Amino acid sequence: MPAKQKKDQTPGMTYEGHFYELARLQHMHDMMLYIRRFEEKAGQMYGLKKIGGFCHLCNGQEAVCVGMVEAAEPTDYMMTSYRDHGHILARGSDPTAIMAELLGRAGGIVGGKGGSMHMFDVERNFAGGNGIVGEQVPIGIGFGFASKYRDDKRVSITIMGDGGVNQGAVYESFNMAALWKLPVVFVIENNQYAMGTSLSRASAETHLFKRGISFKVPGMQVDGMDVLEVERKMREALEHARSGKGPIIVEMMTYRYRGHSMSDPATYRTRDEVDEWRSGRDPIANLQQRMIDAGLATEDEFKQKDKDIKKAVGEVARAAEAQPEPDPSTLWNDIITDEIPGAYPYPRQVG
Amino acid sequence: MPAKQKKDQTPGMTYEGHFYELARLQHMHDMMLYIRRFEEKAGQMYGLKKIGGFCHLCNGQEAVCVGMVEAAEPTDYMMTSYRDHGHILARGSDPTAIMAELLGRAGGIVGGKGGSMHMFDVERNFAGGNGIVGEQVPIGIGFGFASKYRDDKRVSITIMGDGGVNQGAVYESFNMAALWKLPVVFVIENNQYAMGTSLSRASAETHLFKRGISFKVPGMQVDGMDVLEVERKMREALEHARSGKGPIIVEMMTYRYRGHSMSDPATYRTRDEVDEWRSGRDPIANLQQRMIDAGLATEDEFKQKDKDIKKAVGEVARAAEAQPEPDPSTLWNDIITDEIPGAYPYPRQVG
Amino acid sequence: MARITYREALNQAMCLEMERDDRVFLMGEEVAEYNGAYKVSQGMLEKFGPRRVIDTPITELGFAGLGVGASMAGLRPIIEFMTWNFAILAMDQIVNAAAKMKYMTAGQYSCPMVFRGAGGAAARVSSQHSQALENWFVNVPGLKVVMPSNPADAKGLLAASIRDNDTVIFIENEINYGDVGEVPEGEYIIPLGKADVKRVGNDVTLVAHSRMTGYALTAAEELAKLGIDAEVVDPRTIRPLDEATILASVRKTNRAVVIEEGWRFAGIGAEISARIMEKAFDDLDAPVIRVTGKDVPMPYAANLEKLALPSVEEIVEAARVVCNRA
Amino acid sequence: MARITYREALNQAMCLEMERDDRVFLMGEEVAEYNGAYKVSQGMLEKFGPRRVIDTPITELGFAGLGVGASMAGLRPIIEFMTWNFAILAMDQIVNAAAKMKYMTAGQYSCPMVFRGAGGAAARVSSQHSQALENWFVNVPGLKVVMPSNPADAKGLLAASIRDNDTVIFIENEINYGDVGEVPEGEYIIPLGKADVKRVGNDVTLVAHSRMTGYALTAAEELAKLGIDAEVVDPRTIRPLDEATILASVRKTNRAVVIEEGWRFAGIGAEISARIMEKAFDDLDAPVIRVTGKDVPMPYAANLEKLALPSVEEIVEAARVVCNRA
Ligand SMILES: Cc1ncc(C[n+]2csc(CCOP(=O)(O)OP(=O)(O)O)c2C)c(N)n1
Ligand SMILES: Cc1ncc(C[n+]2csc(CCOP(=O)(O)OP(=O)(O)O)c2C)c(N)n1
Ligand SMILES: [Mg+2]
Ligand SMILES: [Mg+2]
Repeated sequence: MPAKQKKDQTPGMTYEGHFYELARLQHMHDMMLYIRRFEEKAGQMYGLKKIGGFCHLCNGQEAVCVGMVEAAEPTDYMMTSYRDHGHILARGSDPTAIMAELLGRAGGIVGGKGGSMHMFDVERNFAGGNGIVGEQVPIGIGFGFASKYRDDKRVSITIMGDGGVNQGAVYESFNMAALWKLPVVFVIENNQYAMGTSLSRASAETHLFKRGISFKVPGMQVDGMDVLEVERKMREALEHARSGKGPIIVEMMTYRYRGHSMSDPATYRTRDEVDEWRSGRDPIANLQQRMIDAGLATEDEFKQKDKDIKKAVGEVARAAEAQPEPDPSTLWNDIITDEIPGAYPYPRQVG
Repeated sequence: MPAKQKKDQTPGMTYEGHFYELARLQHMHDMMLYIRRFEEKAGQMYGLKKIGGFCHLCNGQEAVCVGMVEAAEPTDYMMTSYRDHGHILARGSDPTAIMAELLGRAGGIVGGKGGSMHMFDVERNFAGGNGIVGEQVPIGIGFGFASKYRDDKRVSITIMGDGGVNQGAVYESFNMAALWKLPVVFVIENNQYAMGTSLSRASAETHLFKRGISFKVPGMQVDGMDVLEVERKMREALEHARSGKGPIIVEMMTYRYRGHSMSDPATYRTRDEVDEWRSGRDPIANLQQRMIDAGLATEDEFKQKDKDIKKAVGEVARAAEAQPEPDPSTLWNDIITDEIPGAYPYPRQVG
Repeated sequence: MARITYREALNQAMCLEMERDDRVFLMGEEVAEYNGAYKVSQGMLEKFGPRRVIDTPITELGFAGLGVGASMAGLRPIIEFMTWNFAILAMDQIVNAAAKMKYMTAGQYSCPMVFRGAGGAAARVSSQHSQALENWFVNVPGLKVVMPSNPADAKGLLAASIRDNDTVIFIENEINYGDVGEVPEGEYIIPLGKADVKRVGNDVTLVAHSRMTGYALTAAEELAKLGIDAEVVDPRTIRPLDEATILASVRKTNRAVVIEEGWRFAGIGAEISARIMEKAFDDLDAPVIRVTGKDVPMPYAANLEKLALPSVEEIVEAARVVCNRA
Repeated sequence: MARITYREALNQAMCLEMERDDRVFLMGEEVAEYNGAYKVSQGMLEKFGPRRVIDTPITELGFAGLGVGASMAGLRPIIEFMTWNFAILAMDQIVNAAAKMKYMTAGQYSCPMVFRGAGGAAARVSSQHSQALENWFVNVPGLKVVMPSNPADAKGLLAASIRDNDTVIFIENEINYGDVGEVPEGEYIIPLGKADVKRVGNDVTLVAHSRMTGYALTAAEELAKLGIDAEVVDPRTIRPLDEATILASVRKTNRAVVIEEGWRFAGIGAEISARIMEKAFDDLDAPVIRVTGKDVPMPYAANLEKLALPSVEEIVEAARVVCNRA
């Protein structure tokens, strides 16, 4: 349990032996709340058919996104699946560009080319946003390989789900990463379900942090609903990878409150189960309670903060919606870099 | 060490608590020796350019082939990689058809369509002979699935190499087999090399029987140079799988005396290393010594046997060589079963 | 006849075949408890139980291979890919194992099975979830490739595919799942390898499969207003191709437009276009024109996605060009 | 100029590029200690050390993906597939990741890398080891596909491919590895996307790539004896295709035969045949004919294998047919 404490006059609190400055706590809280409200807004816009295709929200999983980013260096690489809004927001990318992407607008973070599933931000070392389950895992070790090749101490944070962890490519990656001691932290967001399939219906070994044993990749299990635990354990994992000890697995125990995507009524779960996580273990409520207990904030302040954030998100949505659709000519951009004029199929031309 | 013994007057010997009748010992010995001589002959024919393409011999690994088959029921399914001559011979398929296949003749076991890498014998439940490393592993659990579906108690013996074991499909298969308790024995022929790559240069975890831990598939390690140990442990593994306990891994420690294929000079190994296995642990010499020690055979008898086998192999080779090439019309056979006359591309027609 | 959806028609075909043949089973991601990501297998778990309707982990290569092995052992798997995009991971089992097994074993083993699922461009799901992999499968001997364009065809062709003794690549269209049409009740089989003339006409032949058949029919109505009488031929089975029906149509109309949703370079359209010109060169009054998906990965934005796909207007325009009426 | 093998030419290109650019590395099965399964990387481990020449486990999907990630991070991977047959396992990383990355990220990331290895039919290795996967890759926007037919082209095109800022599918031919030819020494670059007229002629255009270029040249000699003067065009880069050079030749000869080793249905030959007829319909005196690999998996037996592959005789025969001299 967190205890109220001060150290060198800096306001903050100590948790499991680690001191968290107030400013950092506030940042983590605000970011989690921002993600929550942002995604709720996205959900609304989806309902209004302003967002199309698939749209996967991470409500309930915010502590994982925020705690991971908080522990990482900005130069560390990060990549995940299609459930990527929370991660890229946590990484500090422009929310308007993200919302614009969801809306398929010109100012979208990938120019309207990718939509919900394919968010990228090269400046923040966020490499997607990958729609094929498990595909980002070999790619992630590739970033780790580059880091080792250049000896620049960057770690590749390679994120997958409890469903994705069954893909064969994951084990090819575990093996190569362990064999070559690549600086990779494999994060498994275990939200207990892959679409409608519960963990135990898809995995013979349900303790996913053990999935590396057969490849000598160590693992740890983390309460993914507790942003401070995520931050702390992730820091340990990053240190392990950065120091040349090779890859490590971090299993984040978490839960998504909503269906798999917007079109999923999630009838495969009981209301009780959802409530247990939602009311008992909510990462935002938990951090708020701790901060209140530590005398670092009041309920009223959080209420005000929530209002501010909702307002900010509303403005982001309005600004994004005000953007035009991408210019039709961009259909033909960014397919290849070195175009060969006159060669067929012709760039920028039909038939 | 095997001890000379009799039981109920039946000649034979007891090894690790198991009694082996003389007739069975002779069969195992003769089959190993047959495979050795058959492959030597194949090697010669390859040198004479009568066999083309790739040709992978299993010299040194005969105990694995023979012990496995000896432990299995004839109805159990069995499939392996391209290094398949020993397995199919052990299974009892017609040597002339196998040699004819190597020579690309009409009477080849697959009509000259497959060659060395693709030996199949549906009557003996031998399902290849697969050229893509690891491909037979998901196929193997498919046979196990069919067995469970029909509840006919057949086990699928799914064989791979120490290189093949790194393929992602293997872990997808371990997981599904464990999840659904499919009757599969995964055999890993650990001959220490995948082409020129030694085990430790390709695998983070070099104890390959542990490769199932992350998927709750138990494993055991077996001296693959000892046909009696192979037989005994394989029997245990088959019993495990047959009784509904799910899959199990058997790692066979073995060694190939020759290069990976006929074109491989195998300079990546020291002569000492090869000699250590070849003279110290040869599976045929070992069984001979035991049988002699047990008073079940004499050196002269083995010499005579070797002469007989060489002669038999020579006759097989001659008979195979006497066969014609496949009829040109067979180029167009067996592509599909339900042909659609007139539809394009036309069956049996160019252009 | 009953008016049912394309999705229900597929469901009927599977249920009828599973009732008559215990060797048939359905396996894939979310096919059982979830009733299918696109609800094609609605109610099948309840009807046939977990022995025959099986949810898998997300391991396409693995369960495709499981299906190959099960078919070699005598079962009749229907392997569902949630969408064909994910089947890229399973190509090795489909192409190196299933397609070649009968040949490689000189007929000792074969793989009578159906790989099926949603193909083509879905709506607004971007480049990794919208592509036309049929262009790859049609290249491969040992496979049959079937792509129904309406509910009745969906039922009759899927039933035929399940009974067929070869490996069938059965590509449904996600956008078509909700389409309603008249579908014969009970057992209904459409033989594989037979094209269907969906509209009779005299001036130009439009060859189109899957979702594009509907586009071609709409284009034909537009063309009729311009006095151009288009014939619409739906190959239904792409491999092997009923070229006789296509060529007969072209010999009558002397002009052809080939339409496909996928990319043009070495696509199905290239084959059909080449084939028509090779075999009916002297009957043609103009070169064949292809209308295809643009040569770009599929973008997400609504306006770009629309531009990336073939349109009815483009078909009309192409038909006018080949008819010298542009 | 020096007379060296196709294999040595490839080796030179890689070595020269690795000397000038530290971002370039070579990764694949047996490329380092074994010096390459086909000895293309002979001596490279010794020259560049284990940091830059890396042996992998047998995990094609995994190390292809590793290459994709490394290229996104700014390196310049050369990923060797021992043969392209095994790349089927890696298709997802090539097609869903590498080919689409630049588009999907609106240019934020791209995958400048080369996937290379032996393609086409090798000798007597049966169906799983002898096939022409280029027919799949050429369909996909975002990829370039390069297939050299002789040692000089091998060197110049591979160097250009390594320098290229896009994902290049570089398909070598195993049978050609030992071919000897004149190759410029030192740095030598052949721009991608340019076809090469390998023989000038007036009566018929033979379009052929990779190993088939040699067949076409031999056929041209045979045809010369019959008084038919054939022009041989080698596209070298298949995607994108230098159609201008092909069309110019056809406009001169008015007749064409397209040759490819792979299967015909929706193959490269289908595209080139369709393209010629679409764009040069009125210049053609006869329909284009395709000579392709037979529509069968590759058999092992020597006589069957020979029948399965295109032959010089078939090319000669086809040229005579299009020239009305059969
Ligand atoms: C290769 C592949 N197979 C199937 C799908 C369809 N699909 C999308 S998400 C998903 C479930 C993934 O679950 P999990 O890995 O647990 O991630 P979560 O959605 O819970 O974050 C599936 C099956 C896909 N996108 N890619
Ligand atoms: C997917 C694939 N990749 C590469 C190859 C080329 N190859 C053939 S055998 C082999 C080595 C396999 O070693 P191992 O699994 O240990 O079996 P062994 O040859 O020792 O019996 C390789 C890399 C292949 N056939 N298939
Ligand atoms: Mg999940
Ligand atoms: Mg080995």
